[in-house]
Amino acid sequence: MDPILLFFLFGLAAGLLRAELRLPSAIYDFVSMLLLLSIGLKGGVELAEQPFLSVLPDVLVAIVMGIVLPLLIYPVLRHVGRFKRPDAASIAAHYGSVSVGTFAVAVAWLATREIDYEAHLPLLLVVLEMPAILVGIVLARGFSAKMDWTSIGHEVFLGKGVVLLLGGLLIGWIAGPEGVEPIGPLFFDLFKGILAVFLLEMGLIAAAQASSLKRHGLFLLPFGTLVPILFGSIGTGLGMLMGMSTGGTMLFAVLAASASYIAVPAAMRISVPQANPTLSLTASLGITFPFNVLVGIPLYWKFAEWAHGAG
Amino acid sequence: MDPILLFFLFGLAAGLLRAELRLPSAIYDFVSMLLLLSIGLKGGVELAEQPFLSVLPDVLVAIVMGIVLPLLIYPVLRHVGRFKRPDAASIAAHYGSVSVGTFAVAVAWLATREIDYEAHLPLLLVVLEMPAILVGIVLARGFSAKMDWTSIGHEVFLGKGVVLLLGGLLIGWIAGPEGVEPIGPLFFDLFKGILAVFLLEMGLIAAAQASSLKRHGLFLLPFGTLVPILFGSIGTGLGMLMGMSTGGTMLFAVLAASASYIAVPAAMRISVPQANPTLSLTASLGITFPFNVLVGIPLYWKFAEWAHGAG
Amino acid sequence: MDPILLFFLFGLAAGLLRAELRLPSAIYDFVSMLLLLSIGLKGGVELAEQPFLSVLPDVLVAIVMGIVLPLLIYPVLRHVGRFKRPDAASIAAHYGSVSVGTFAVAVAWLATREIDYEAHLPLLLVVLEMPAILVGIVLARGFSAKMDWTSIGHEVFLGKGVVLLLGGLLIGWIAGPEGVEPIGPLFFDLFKGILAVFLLEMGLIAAAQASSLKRHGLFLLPFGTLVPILFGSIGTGLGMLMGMSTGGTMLFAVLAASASYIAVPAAMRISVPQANPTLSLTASLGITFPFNVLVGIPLYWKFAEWAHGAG
Amino acid sequence: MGPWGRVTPMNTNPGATRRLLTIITESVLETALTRDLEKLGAQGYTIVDARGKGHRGVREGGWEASGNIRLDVVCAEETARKIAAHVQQRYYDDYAMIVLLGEVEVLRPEKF
Amino acid sequence: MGPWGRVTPMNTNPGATRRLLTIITESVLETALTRDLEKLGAQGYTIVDARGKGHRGVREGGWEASGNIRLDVVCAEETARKIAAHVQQRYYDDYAMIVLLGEVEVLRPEKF
Amino acid sequence: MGPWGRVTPMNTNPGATRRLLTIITESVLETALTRDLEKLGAQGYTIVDARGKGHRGVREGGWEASGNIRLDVVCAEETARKIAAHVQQRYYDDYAMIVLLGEVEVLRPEKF
Ligand SMILES: Nc1ncnc2c1ncn2[C@@H]1O[C@H](COP(=O)(O)O)[C@@H](O)[C@H]1O
Ligand SMILES: Nc1ncnc2c1ncn2[C@@H]1O[C@H](COP(=O)(O)O)[C@@H](O)[C@H]1O
Ligand SMILES: Nc1ncnc2c1ncn2[C@@H]1O[C@H](COP(=O)(O)O)[C@@H](O)[C@H]1O
Ligand code: NA
Ligand code: NA
Ligand code: NA
Repeated sequence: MDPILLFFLFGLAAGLLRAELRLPSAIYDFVSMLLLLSIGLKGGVELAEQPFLSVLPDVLVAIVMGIVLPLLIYPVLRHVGRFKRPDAASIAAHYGSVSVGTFAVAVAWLATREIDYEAHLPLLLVVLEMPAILVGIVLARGFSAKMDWTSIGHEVFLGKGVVLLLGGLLIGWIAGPEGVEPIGPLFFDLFKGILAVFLLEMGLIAAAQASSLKRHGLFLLPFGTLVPILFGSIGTGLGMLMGMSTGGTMLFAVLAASASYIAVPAAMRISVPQANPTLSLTASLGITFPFNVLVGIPLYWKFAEWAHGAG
Repeated sequence: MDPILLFFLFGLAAGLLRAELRLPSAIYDFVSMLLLLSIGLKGGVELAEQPFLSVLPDVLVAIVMGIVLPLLIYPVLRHVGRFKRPDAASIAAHYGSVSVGTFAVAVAWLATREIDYEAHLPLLLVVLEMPAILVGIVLARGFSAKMDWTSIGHEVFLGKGVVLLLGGLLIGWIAGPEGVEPIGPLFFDLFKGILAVFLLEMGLIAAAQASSLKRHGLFLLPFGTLVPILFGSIGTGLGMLMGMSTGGTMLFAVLAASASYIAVPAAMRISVPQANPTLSLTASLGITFPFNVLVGIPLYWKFAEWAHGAG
Repeated sequence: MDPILLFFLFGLAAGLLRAELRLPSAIYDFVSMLLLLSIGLKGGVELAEQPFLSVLPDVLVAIVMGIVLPLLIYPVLRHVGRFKRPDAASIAAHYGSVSVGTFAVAVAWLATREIDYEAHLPLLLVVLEMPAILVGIVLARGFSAKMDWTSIGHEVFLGKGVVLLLGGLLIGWIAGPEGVEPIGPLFFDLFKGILAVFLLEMGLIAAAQASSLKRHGLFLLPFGTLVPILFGSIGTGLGMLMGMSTGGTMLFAVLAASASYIAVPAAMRISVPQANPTLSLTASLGITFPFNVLVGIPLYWKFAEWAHGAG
Repeated sequence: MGPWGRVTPMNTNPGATRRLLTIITESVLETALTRDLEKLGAQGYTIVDARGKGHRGVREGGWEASGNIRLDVVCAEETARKIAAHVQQRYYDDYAMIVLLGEVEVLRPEKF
Repeated sequence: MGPWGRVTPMNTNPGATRRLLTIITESVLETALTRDLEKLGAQGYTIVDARGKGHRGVREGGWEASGNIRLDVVCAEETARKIAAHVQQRYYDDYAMIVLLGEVEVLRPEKF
Repeated sequence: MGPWGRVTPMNTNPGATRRLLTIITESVLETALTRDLEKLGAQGYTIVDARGKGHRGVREGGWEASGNIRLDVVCAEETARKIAAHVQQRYYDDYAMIVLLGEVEVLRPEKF
């Protein structure tokens, strides 16, 4: 088993056993910042080597997917889950957006197996952070003139996650492969180690959702595992449609299947404050994140292989 | 002189000169967490390559040593040092347990000289963290039905030090040598650099004990230097008994000779609150830690060489 | 363009756009501590290889320069800038001292181009931190028996910057090239990556000066760009005088041209509290630092080339 | 000599008191709240990072979503009342938040 | 409009006051204390990391053993008294600790 | 039983109150201020890192020069007055600083 997953399980176990283990929040910030920059930089460097316009169609596909996915599950959340409107909207937004941590684990999974993927996937990661947030806001509040679009725009485009990914992308893109070499030891060589520390903390955080899982798990547990499988299939299909390689298809499925826990919670808290953040975090962090890193990633790889007729 | 020791001396000097130098506590936490994980991982990887049961006898020897050592010095502390019962018990527990920082310096010392040692020493390090704590509690409070064993167990087995070492060991053990390779740049390549930063902070902390050293030094100074030498000899003898290599014997002597300043202080503070923490920290951090890293480690190496008839 | 400069521009842009990006202060502390130690260590290692006394004349030149530079601009600040006495004195002290961040960027610039420089430049960096502080204090308060020289001395010699640089120098000097090898992965291999993170934060900090720039920019903008050019020429001349190589001359020009934002602000705040720190920080951080890293460094290289008749 | 205090009033403004409004709430509100404070006439504020527990559960402070802040504002009765009314109406139902109101004497009351 | 205050009492619960109990002590007690608080009926608490100096010497806050916390509890007189009695009896002799008791007006007093 | 409180006074020292002096100022003053406090007779102090805004602008707390501290001292009226007078005279004009004075009841009043 990949040691970075072991770090996640270790954090989970330590958290459930209530061990005296806590990462200082400054370190959590630093570690997640390094991950976001690393993914951005790596993507930017790769992007530098291909014509910019060629990726536009895929960006459009991603945007459309980011709008459609939350709309697909919103009715389920309302009518099957019987959630109040803001809660359903917020959870839908979380699942329509993406999880950088899951993406990072998938990238590491592919790297271990030396499997290539399309250079613009990190760009699609950034792009996918955003549309679902807007959809979530509209689902919760309807279109209304009273909305404070400036501050919503601020939340959507200037959140930590988007800014660091985008900054990394731009820097990597401008500097190119040789340019980033001197900063490689920090951003590339340490990537998996940093990811391990991050996953240790994610395990601790996921464990902290245990009590709310008990309360809300009856619906959220099946929801949080079936939706990723469904979205993973949709992502696989769209990956094929865009003509991606097996590795790229799998990563796009991961994007579809993963649920946000950085950008969307912050944006929803500000723009849809009536939504109970415990519900969406329990689902995305307590269920879907563990499911994806432990079960989903190999599964979506199988999906991609089947789709490419290699399975 | 090894640069990591220079970092310790630098911290010590800066602290004594009251320079404006302070490591943020979040960084101290991060750095010590990385050290604990590194030591655990390295140990786990090595353990993976040998039959598990073969180390059991040595684990038993370590447990017995962890029980006997504090019992040896408790009477001295009571009758020569004239300490109150809880203080004597607490200091005895500190010296019966181990110092991860000292162990790390010794490991680095051996690595510089390319000297091998038995794979299970990090496991013995974890094991040795614990028995002395229990002995200390019983020495301070006697056996009593009123003791809150749940919370004592929590302190002993779920403290930060034990959990991180154990987690690292398990991850290394499961992942094996190739498994941990991708996280090696963070946990192995940076080990000595991280240790240097840690020792800088340890120097600053040791310097902060200077004033209490003045007050309590008359007894603690000889105590804090002679006990490590005595315990180092005992550790050397036991190392021979277990049939360890010269490197392994020296590391076991270091375990015996070192005094805890992470796990035991926290556990004693909770379980033997009447003990004055200044006394034990002055001894273990202000005297024994500097003594061991500067004088003890080469000395215990000499011990091990003599014992192996090579000196 | 060098990616570390892109990190600076990225931070600047994120700050000006008011993105939700903030480096925890513990991380800023850690990162700047690593930079200071790295520069010190590297310098110390190089120094170890040359006779100590041979650098004394250059140290004297640096001290004289550190005294003369602030005296040169003080009248300008008083009579052209119409600043109050403490403000003029404080700004003069900032510009007479040096910026470690700028020095680090220049060192990285030279390293990218594989250009050598004299081993004792980091020593001159430490030396130059100090005299301007004393000059600033005397300019602000005159010589007076009432001055608390102990605490001034503490500020000057025991500030974080000086202590870490000096500590690094000493450790590098004692340990020598092989000695520091094991800690190289942290202090040398990660240097540029750490510098990138540092510059990202510097960009954010520089952006935070924007509003005061609007208020005080009319004088500070020309001042903060012309003074570095003037001082850079003086540094170039002195570099030639000391018989330095082109790389060394350029670095000495950088020392002359750069303005402090770590040691001097702290010292001035304590010793010349009447000075408004906003003015000096706006100048040194908001104007001169960006100017130097983006425009100045290549310019001073041109200066050095001209001076060596190679331009 | 004695600058102020209940017993010996301050030499310039004898025993000037102000309200000390303390808001403990989710970190995510920091930007919005400080903007509001300025609009409502607070002359300043002080923030420290915190963690805690209340009716909305434990807030550990380990990562973005779970941190609290403690925000203190020293201001006139009038302003305190306005701020309290505003946060109660705008945030109280949807966010983990408590609001406390104390009384303090201040040095240089013209600042508040 | 005016929600509360000494002069204009709060519309629902006019000028409801509660005790503000502040405990400054060693970080190592955090888990034990918060467990105690719950048992003794506190509805919540807020913690910030601190450093300081007192009769048990300087506590720098640089590493595990030397950090302080500042723990604030808003509660009824009765509860405050119970908590204070408990910590005094259980911890006061063995730990660096001070306990302060103030008075605050609260918004939504039913929460405390 | 009931150790203290306004209603039920503490068993040993009934309702002993002390002044709670709060200084919010630039981090750079920490060393100087704590030295001063000792000279002026404070038995202890507590410090937390803070950020904020006031007449001298925003102090973000992101790096050395821009951090605030919040310093609390529990002491007798007399001492509080001396400290307040000292900081007002020595620091108030040149540094970002506010000084507040409250009143608290204390457990074990002999400590302060
Ligand atoms: N009774 C209380 N005493 C002190 N702090 C409290 C109390 N209740 C709540 N808090 C703080 O206020 C935050 C929000 O409270 P709540 O909205 O009740 O969840 C909590 O996370 C605590 O930090
Ligand atoms: N007079 C005081 N004013 C403010 N804080 C204090 C005071 N005395 C003690 N403290 C705080 O309480 C902690 C424990 O106090 P002590 O038990 O007296 O050592 C100290 O480390 C300080 O943080
Ligand atoms: N009205 C206020 N309420 C709360 N804190 C304040 C207030 N005014 C100033 N402060 C704090 O005191 C610091 C210094 O204030 P000033 O000297 O007014 O800039 C600020 O950075 C704030 O942290
Ligand atoms: Na998704
Ligand atoms: Na030992
Ligand atoms: Na200069």
